Amino acid sequence: MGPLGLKIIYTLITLVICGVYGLLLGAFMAKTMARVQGRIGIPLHQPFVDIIKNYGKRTAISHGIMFYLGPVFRLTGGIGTLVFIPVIFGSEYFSNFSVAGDLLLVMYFIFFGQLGMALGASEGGHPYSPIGIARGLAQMCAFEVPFALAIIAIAIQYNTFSITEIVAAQQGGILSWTFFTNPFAVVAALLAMLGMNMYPPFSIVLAPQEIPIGPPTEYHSAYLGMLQSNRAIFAAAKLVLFMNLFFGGATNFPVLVLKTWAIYMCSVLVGAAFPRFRPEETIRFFLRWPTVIGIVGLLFAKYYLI
Amino acid sequence: MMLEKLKQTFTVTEVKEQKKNLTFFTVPKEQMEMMLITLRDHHDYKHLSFIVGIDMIEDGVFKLTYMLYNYETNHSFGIHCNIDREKAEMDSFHHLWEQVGTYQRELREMLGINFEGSPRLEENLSLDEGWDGPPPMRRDFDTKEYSNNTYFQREGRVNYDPREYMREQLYPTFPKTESDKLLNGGGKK
Amino acid sequence: MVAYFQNPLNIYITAMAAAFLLGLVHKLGKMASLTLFYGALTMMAAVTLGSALSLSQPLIIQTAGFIAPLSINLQFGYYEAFFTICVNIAALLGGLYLYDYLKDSVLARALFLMLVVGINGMIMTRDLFNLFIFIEITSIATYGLIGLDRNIKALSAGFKYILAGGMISAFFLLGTALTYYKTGTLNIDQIIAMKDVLQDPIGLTAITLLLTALLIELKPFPANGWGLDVYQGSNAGIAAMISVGVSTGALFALYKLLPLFPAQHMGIISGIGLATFFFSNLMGLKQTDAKRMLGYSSIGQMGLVLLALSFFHTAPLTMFLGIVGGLFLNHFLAKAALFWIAGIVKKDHIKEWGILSQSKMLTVVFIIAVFALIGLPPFPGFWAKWQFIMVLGSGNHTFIIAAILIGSLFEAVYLLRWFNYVLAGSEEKLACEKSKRVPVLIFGLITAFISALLIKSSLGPQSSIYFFPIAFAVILMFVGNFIPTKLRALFAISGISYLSYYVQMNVSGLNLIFAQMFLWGGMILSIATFYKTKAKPATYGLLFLMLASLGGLVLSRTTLEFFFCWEIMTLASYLLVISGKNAKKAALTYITFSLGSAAFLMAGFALSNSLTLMGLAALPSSQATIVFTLLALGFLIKMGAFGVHIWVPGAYAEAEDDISAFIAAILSKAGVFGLFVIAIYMQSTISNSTLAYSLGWLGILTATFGALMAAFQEDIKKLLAYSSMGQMGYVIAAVALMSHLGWVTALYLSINHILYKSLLFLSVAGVIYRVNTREMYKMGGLIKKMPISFISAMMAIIAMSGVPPLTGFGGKWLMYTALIEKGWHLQAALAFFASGIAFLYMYRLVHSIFLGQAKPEHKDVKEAPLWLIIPQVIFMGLMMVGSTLPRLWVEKLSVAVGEFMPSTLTWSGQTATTSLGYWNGFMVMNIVGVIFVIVLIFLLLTFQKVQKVKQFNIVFAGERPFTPETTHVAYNMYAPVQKALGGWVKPRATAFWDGVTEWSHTLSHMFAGIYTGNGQTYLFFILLFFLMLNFLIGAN
Amino acid sequence: MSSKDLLPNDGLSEIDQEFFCQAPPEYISPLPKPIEDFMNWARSESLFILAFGTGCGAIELRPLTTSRFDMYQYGIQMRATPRQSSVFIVGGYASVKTLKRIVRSYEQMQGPKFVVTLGSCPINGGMYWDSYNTINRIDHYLPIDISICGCMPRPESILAGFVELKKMIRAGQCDGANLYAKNFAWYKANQKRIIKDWNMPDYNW
Repeated sequence: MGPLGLKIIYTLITLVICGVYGLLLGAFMAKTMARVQGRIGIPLHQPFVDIIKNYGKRTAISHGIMFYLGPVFRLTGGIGTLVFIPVIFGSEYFSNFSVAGDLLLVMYFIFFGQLGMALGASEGGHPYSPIGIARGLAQMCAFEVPFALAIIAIAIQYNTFSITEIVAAQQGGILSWTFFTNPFAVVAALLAMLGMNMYPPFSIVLAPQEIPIGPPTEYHSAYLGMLQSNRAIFAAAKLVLFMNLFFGGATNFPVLVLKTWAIYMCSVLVGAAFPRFRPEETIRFFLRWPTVIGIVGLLFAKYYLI
Repeated sequence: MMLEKLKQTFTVTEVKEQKKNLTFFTVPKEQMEMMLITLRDHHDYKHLSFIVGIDMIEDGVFKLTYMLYNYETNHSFGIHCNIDREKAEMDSFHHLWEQVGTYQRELREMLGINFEGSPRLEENLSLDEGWDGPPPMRRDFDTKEYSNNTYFQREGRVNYDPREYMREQLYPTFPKTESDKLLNGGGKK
Repeated sequence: MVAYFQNPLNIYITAMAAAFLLGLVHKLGKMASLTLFYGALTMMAAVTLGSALSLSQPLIIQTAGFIAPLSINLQFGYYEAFFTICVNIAALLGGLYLYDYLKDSVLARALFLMLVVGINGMIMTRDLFNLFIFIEITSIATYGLIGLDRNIKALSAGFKYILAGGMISAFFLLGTALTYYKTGTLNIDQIIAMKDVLQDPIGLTAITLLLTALLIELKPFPANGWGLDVYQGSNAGIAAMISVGVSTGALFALYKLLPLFPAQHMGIISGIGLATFFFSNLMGLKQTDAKRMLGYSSIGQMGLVLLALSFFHTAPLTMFLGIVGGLFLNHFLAKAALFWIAGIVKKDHIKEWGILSQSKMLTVVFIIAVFALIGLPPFPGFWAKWQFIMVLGSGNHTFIIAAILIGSLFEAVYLLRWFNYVLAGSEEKLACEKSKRVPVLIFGLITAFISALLIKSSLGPQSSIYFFPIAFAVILMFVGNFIPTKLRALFAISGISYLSYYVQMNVSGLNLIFAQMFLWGGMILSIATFYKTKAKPATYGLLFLMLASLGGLVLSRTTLEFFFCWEIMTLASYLLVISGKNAKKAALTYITFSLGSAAFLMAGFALSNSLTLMGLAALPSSQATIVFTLLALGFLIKMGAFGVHIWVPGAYAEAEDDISAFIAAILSKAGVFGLFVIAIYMQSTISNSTLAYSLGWLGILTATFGALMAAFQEDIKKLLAYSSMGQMGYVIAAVALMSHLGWVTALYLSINHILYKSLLFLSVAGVIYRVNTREMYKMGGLIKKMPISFISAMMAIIAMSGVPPLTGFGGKWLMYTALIEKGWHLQAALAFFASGIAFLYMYRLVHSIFLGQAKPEHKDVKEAPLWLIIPQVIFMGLMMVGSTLPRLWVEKLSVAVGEFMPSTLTWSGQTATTSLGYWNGFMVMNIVGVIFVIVLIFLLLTFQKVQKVKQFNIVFAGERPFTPETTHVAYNMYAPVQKALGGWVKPRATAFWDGVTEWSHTLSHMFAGIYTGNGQTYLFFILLFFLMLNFLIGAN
Repeated sequence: MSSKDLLPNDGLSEIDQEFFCQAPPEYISPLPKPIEDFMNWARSESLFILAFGTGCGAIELRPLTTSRFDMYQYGIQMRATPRQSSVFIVGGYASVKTLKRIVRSYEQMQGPKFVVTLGSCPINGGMYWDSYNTINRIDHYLPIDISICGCMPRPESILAGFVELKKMIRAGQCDGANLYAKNFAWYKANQKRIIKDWNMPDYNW
């Protein structure tokens, strides 16, 4: 049981915590939506039951090897993303495997699962899958712009791509968070996050009323269980990433929960209040104001913060 | 006015002014096409609202009604045309209005009227899972018998004649013969 | 007897005697007469050669014991020898060619002999009046020959020639008279010696008159309408004699009289030559009549020779022969061959020239002639033009350089368009007599021989490196018909492997890396070419030639070597592209842009004034900026940068499928190499300059728009073409960074691009081979039939998109780090956008081809041929190694770049660290692998039963799908993106270049409108030309 | 199952046969008792309804998603694709045309799956009992787990029905998928008797 073994165990713990947390967040999101609509909403354990049920389905079909591997890619992508992010600042073991690469690795590893899932869903042969994926990709390359601008602003500000160092630079009081030092970049990134989380008004990928339900139309049973697990872990990973980059990271789990919950509420509340965009509208949206804000953030970092 | 004019050329019978803006009349089958063309092209009845067919089994005919509408005067003509029930055939007018094809398909499907040359005539609209009985809207088609033979009836169903049932429920003491008399006579003056 | 052959006078005696005897011998019989005629021509050629070989010093001959002008006064020096050899050989072969024409008419034979005598005389005589006589003899013989053709066109042409000839004679006689009046002598040498006497108005008028006469004989713009009609209307054999014979005489006569011309006015001659060259070629653009087009080309080429003459008439012999002689020889050989071929084809409209392709040999000569005229290596024109432009560059004649290069481009366009029609083929049978074919072939062989000599002599001691590959390629091309395809491929591959061994022995550092990219990549890709059961005979020769020229590029030290290899590469790749099925139009665009690129390079090298690449480093900064801009433009065109990318889709898409892989993976790196070369040598000037900054933006824009356009393609190869353009954009930006990390990025991206573009193109080649379409929406569901091709395509897109753990991420990581390190932040953001867009087309590619619904017509499709799979497996293996152990090669790149600037990339274990971040590819690969396996095992354990289903077993709203075509979402897949961003990719660049084409053709038509076909107009122009010349000389 | 027991798939043309899977559904035995019980609990607490409104009863389902009835609190939710759904609701009368789609959608759902019928029409034909085009007893075509009667049943009764269904699932009484697999030939024969133009594979996956 060397340090590597210990690290693996801690990573597993992180995974479990983040998975559970992510599922709870999902339930919380649904509950909030329900309350906005005047309903009681699902019980908080509902996502857990759903996952168990999906894993417990008796039959499944497969359209081919890529279809079979699609959810595997997806979940690998989700877990990998989390594994490459240091979750708790200052903790050797909860920094997971962030030694393997910096922020750029995380940003590109996000695509790993999406790409694999896209290919798998495509092999399903259902026409809605490619339509949904095409929408998703289009939206992705649009929201990547403000997000990339924000990331670059951070890289300028802290002169590093290492997430640990970025968090370290934000220590020492609430005012040293990026949120306060470069609010433009953070706003751009949060707007991008709305697209990333795919809640309304950016839910054009799943869009149950238009292309029920997009890419995962053919996925079911344990495949669906994996996609749901990934959704939880991946959401947690993204939130932790945002927290690390913009909100000073966390030195322990309660702080982590508090901060990520707050970040999550942004997209939940926006999602509860807006109807859905059309695909071309979301592209235009992200390339308009969020991009402008992002550029302002970048220039602010470049000419004011340095 | 216009009707007078039409009467000079066509055998227009059974004229009935239903409402201010709706007039029915009957023309023979062979004059139908000219009638429609004349109304459409010379009298501005550009819109064919619908075609309906009625199985007049007592008279041995199918009564087809072509409803034409004039946008300018807000007036409709319902043109009846009786065709022989035994030899149920009618000219197709899809060349006058393209949408007529659909009505004709429906009439073929439900009443078994043949419209020679109408597009996609043999394709069923609502019976497209296959149908081997007689046209279901003909009045000599017994749907109950068909249903009994085709679908699984659940045992134990009891059927009532609604009129008898209501009478027994509401007026159990009233003599049956009297009530029949009243009810049957009630409709006539 | 030997003495007979050593006296040039015998040319005249033989000709005269033969002409005289012809009438008598004719009575003896036709055979005897013909024997005499051809005997005489042979003797004349032999005498010329003999005299030239025995020449030790210029020979002055006075005949008949009288002094000139009563006798004939001749001079036979080196210059005369060169031109008379040309003329007399052309005369012999031309006579042979005209056998049909001459055999029935003794008069024609006599006239032909007169013509030859006249031209010889024009070259050799040193007496002004003699010259007049010879001009007259030539003219009369020419009218006679043209007029013997009894058709209206020829007669009218002959009449126009008489009109012009009359004017020429009149001018010349007047000039002679005035000169004699001023100087009292008719001997040219004496007149030259007394040229100060001629500096008064009368003298100047005399000179102007003489020059006008000779210039008009050379058909200068605009007084050349009659010449065009003559070229068009007369028999091809005679037109050839006019084009190469009469023009030679006039040219040399002019050369003799040039010293008379006031040196300060030499610019006028240059101007006339340049205008003639430029405008004839411009007007040639719109021509559709083959002989008239050749006429434009002839006139243009003579204009160029005239321009060269005005610069070098006093130059030493080697330079004179190198430039003026080279240009002349080029024109001479090519034009004679082309006119003769025109006579064989007997088709006026170039559209009907497909018939030529039935004779392989003639087509080859045609190609040689056309390429020679365009000035491609290794033909004589290339070397002459290079030297000429270099001299012009050192004199800073920017305007002339530009005009020459643009004019050449026009010429290339119309000649190659013609070439396209030839390649189109035809059903009609080509009738060709031996007597006509032999001269053409001999000229072809002479051209090839001279070209070979020129390679050896022009490239100096290193020439064998360049000579042998070309010879090998040529042999491979010509034996192509006789040995089986596979054997040819083997030869080519072994040739490349030897070459790669040789090149690697001789280069190091960055050049070594590029050599490996070019040659190793080429070698692996060559395996794929085996998949075709029948390749075109020349394919392997050209393929070898292309790779060899890339190898040569890496080896080259001097600018000439570099440019030579560059042009050979262009030539080979053009011929490879054009061998595709519908590639003609695309190939024309490709070669036009490539020649444009070459023109920029030539201009850049010329203005740099440096003979070696190393010399580029020593330029002062203002000059360096211009040189860098020009050279960079040249390379950027070749890389398909934004704005000049419009050749990219056509060339990539229409080339044969395996060739496309070469073009995309290997050839596009030539531009990268070029960019690196100039960036390295001009590092001090360029780094941190606006130029580099703009170049960076250009690169990023190229990446963005390449990706966007790729996303909207239906044609799979066009998609890949635009994708290549986009990827090259990143490389351009990375080179422009001028930092250590930037250059490492550029190299990394280039190598990576070879890996994944090869994979994609080969995979796609297999798919196209099996399904016979390039439209993606017509495919689908091929994963089950072609699993290996799918895996290869999938790995390629994962790598290209930059998703870890494959190699692509390294490229992205390096690129963003480099961009941000340099402070190019907005560029980095745009690059993010571009790489996001790249996902669109990559997904589309894999989905539309391999996933989704399979079509019933592809039911029996099999996996791609083994020969396509093998290189893919090799590349996949390389990619996996490269992904797992990035240090293995990134460190090498880093060291190679480290020669030029300090390294900023440090390593500890497998972790690469920069000033901004860190990356451990080995660890990433392992973590991802472990997680993937665990998740997969978990999934396998969870299922109780999995039923494998087929493609229509999908949820379809309770219905069943009826046709795969309507169920497969592939056509216009990104409609929403098109709606949102479609406005960005309206084909503006295409519209711009279409506009350029449109305008140049309109101009061409407009200018050509001055030639009304009316003799009076032509006379008016001649008069106008004289007045203009007179005014110009007088005005100064 | 040997190949001669397979249904002939003669509703499809030869080309179409290539495109559809020919395997029949199979009986899947339950997991060991404690695990199966736990899974049954999960299944009962997570009912995914296929959002397929067959007939007039579909209109009574919609109120369930609103704030007044809010079925989400009982672990019931709508799904747009049969692949992910576990509950099929036959919402009222089923015409021959609808039945075809019902059958295909039902067979595409992954087991265990449950069928709920609303109203009297699926039970005995209801007011359309003598119609030439409306089937009378849905249970001859699909295995039904629970029928909620009424014309139409109010949302409250539907909720009550669901509660009942959950009890049955927990008790392990709902094994419709296996029933269907076992009696596949009988169900299929009944379906084909009225859907004359079959035009579908015999085994819908």
